[in-house]
Amino acid sequence: MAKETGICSWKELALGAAIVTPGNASELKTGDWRSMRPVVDYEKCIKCGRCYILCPDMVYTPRDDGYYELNYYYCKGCGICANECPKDAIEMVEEGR
Amino acid sequence: MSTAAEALKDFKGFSMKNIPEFEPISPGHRACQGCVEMLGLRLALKALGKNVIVASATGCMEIVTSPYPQTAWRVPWIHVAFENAAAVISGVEAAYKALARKGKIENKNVVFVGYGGDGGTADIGLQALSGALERGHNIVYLCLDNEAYMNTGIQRSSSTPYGAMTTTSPPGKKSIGQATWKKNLPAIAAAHGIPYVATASPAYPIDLMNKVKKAALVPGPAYVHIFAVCPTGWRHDSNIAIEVAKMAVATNVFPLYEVIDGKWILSRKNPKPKPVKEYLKLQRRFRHLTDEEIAKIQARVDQEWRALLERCGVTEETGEKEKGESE
Amino acid sequence: MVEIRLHGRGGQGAVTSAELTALAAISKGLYAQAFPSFGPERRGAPVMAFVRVSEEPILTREKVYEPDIVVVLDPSLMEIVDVQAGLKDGGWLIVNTKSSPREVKEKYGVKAHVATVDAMKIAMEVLRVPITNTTMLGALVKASGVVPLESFEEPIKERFGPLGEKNFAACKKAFEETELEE
Amino acid sequence: MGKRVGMEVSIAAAETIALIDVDVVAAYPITPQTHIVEHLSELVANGHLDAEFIPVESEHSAMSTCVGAAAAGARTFTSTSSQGYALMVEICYIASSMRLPIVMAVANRSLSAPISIWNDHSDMMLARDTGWIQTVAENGQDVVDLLIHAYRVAEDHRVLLPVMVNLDGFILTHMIEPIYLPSREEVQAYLPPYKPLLRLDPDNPVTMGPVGVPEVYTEAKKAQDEALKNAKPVILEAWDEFEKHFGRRYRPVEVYKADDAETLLLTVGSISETAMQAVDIMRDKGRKVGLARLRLYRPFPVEELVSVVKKAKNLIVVDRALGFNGHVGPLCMEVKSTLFDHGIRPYVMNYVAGLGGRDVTVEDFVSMVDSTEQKARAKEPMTYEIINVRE
Repeated sequence: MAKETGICSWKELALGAAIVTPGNASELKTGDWRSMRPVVDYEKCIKCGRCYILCPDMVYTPRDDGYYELNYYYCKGCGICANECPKDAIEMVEEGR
Repeated sequence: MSTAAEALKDFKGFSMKNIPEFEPISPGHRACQGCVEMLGLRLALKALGKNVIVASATGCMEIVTSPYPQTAWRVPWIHVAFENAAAVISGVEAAYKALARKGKIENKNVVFVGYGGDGGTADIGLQALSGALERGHNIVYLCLDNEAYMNTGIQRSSSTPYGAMTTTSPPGKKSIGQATWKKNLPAIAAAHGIPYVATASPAYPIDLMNKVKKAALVPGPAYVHIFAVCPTGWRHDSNIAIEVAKMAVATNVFPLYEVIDGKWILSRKNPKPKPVKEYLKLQRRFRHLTDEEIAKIQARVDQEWRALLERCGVTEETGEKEKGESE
Repeated sequence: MVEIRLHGRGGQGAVTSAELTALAAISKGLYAQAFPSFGPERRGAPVMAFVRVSEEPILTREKVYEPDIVVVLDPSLMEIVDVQAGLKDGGWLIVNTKSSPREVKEKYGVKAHVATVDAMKIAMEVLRVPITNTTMLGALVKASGVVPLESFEEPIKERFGPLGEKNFAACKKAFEETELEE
Repeated sequence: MGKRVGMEVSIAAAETIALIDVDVVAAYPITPQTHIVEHLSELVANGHLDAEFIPVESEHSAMSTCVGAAAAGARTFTSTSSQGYALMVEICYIASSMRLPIVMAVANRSLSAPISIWNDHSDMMLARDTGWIQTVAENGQDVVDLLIHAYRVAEDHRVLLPVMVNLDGFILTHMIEPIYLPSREEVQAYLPPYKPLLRLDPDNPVTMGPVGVPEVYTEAKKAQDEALKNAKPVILEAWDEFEKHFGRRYRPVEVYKADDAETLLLTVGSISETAMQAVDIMRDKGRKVGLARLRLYRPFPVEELVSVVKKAKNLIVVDRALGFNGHVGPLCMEVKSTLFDHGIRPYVMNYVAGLGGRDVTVEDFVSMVDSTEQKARAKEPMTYEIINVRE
């Protein structure tokens, strides 16, 4: 956790406490925030991409086959994707079940 | 042909088939569940790609993307203070202009983006924004409007709608909540006579991305006002955030339009607007409102919609069928 | 060190006269300062400007309290401003007026030497505008010799561009026409 | 080759900025700094300076715009005074924290109320904790020289901090005097081009100004504090180099007839030259009076001050602003703390002089010395006094 909490010597800081590792927030597992998880039924999916384009957490990424991959590492479980899926192909299920 | 129209004459918009894959903001950011402000920012920056420099006002989008030592930013980003994102990005733009002219750097047609929330734009940052727009810097300014100071705990701003409950506009025996009408910031931006102004909603992502792209293409300042639903502050479940945003458009509470070279253009005609009540009832920030108050809000929304139609030169009768997106 | 105080009205060019005097001195390798009475600039209001000229570097940053020379660009100021304040007894009071030095000396009880010139008449003749700032420089040189007359030529021409020639002519004419107290 | 010219100091400041070839100027007009801004806009308009001149809508935006420009890698300048400085203070703290080598000329002036457009050091004192390097000019030549020096120090990779060059409002800004203006080549020979260490560049994305969580804020401030301390040798080195290039010598504390002085005056800014005259007058009468002038205000020149003051019996610190703490002026407080740390205990009198454009004369300095020596002999308590105040 040392890295995550930013504990380091003042001598190691970049100029003006800038961060010079672009996008390293991607190390953070915001999936821990989730109590409900979206589960995609690829049988129902029509590859419309609304889950991808409407996700505030960049959880979905396009795949070569046109479907969208879901990354639980980041998913906070907001449920927008399930609510907006025109085919009800995404279901929110309780974590731990 | 005037400047913006000239720059946009061959404009090719996005569709779901050609969304750029690059995410300028990485996942792992700390925005709330269902944060539509983050979604709006994500979509706006996706439309612009890697060749941008971003200046952020203090606010939710600053604090959730940059707590040391992690940054969600994959593009160059600077935060200085609350009220000055427009001034900071003015300086960045001017520096690039001077350095490129003097041959000190290559001219790479970087897009310069400043953004702030409604507080950082409509209240404390209005002067810096007005200055930047008036001076004609080639910048894109995004206002991510979640209608209150959400970062500090949901205090009212001048962009908070009438009747809304916030922590500094609490309803009570002598208060209906926010006692003033929402400041019309896009109209204020348009009054500067800048080449491009638009309103956009993440509920219409392609429309939003296209507008931001247009904002970047026009020479000079451009302003895009983005409706940023905030489940935390608006008191509704996060999963309906996009539904709320769509309802804001469907009820004419947040109409979508562009102002190109001073010409007002409605993005979505809405011949059968839904009652404002449908929008209000989704959010607990309005739940204390009486039917009488709701009627008052309805009247105001109708009046503003008519004024907008007039500006756009459209009559209600000729309003065409609602235009769908390719989504 | 010679210390000069100029009196004029805002917009009449007293500050310019001060500046030109300092520039003339500096161009001759001397040390000089010129500065206005600091404050908001208001057209018509009585204003002062100050000059110091010295062969040594000037250290003082005070206002000029005891001038060796006082130059009055506008005769109407004689009635409303104490132009003699602090003026050294052996110094010079140089006034734009139709009156003779003797008349001025008697009317205002001047202890210092007096020089007069009808700068307004010269300005109208040569420049065709009632602005006496460059004209009065000629009188300043005649009475005090603080800088040589020709040292004004370049600063005046630089300041006034195409009108420089005429302004320097007015300056020279005033030099010739200035009456000194006998 | 450079040239000796008669020139208003504000104009000379602007001409110097053109010689330095800055890239971006963002400024707002405020009396008495206005002439600097006007002349810079003129120099840009007529092509003598190839820069973006941004006539911002406020000082707050002036500094914000400079921060943006400097972060993008531009050599940046602004100028302000008084209330304008007060408005930009928020961003001044940020500019130094973000380590941006902005240079600013401040035409020192009082703060409202009552509103006064005239000279004192209230704004300089307001700036004291902002983390900027601060130098002080005593005359027009100093302004030119210190501006050139400022860029050399600010942009040095061992420093990378903003520099504020103080010049007394009106007394210097509106003064015409002889000034040696160097040539562009001479300036270039002394001042290398600015090479930013970090800049906003899409090819190399960096996040500037992130949230300083408690785990890092203290370290960030420590790093900044060390940077300011480490700036001192670079400031001195740059002055040494300046002397080699231009023949004029600057030191953090400059002295005048101070060696054997029993009573030492300590002044800041343009009144120092008037004080020198007072010293001459008193020396002529055989009095052992000397003068120390503070040239470098930030970082505070502790060692230099100690070595100058240690032999004096009486020290007179002349403040040009009030501290509103009820016991001492802001400069004197710092001087006293420095002397305490080094076990030096002269009799210290603190005079607050020249507030809001009140002239400080030769006689004023003489009477400060008279009064201090008298109080010291009578062992009166050390205190502060506003001089020339009407009862």
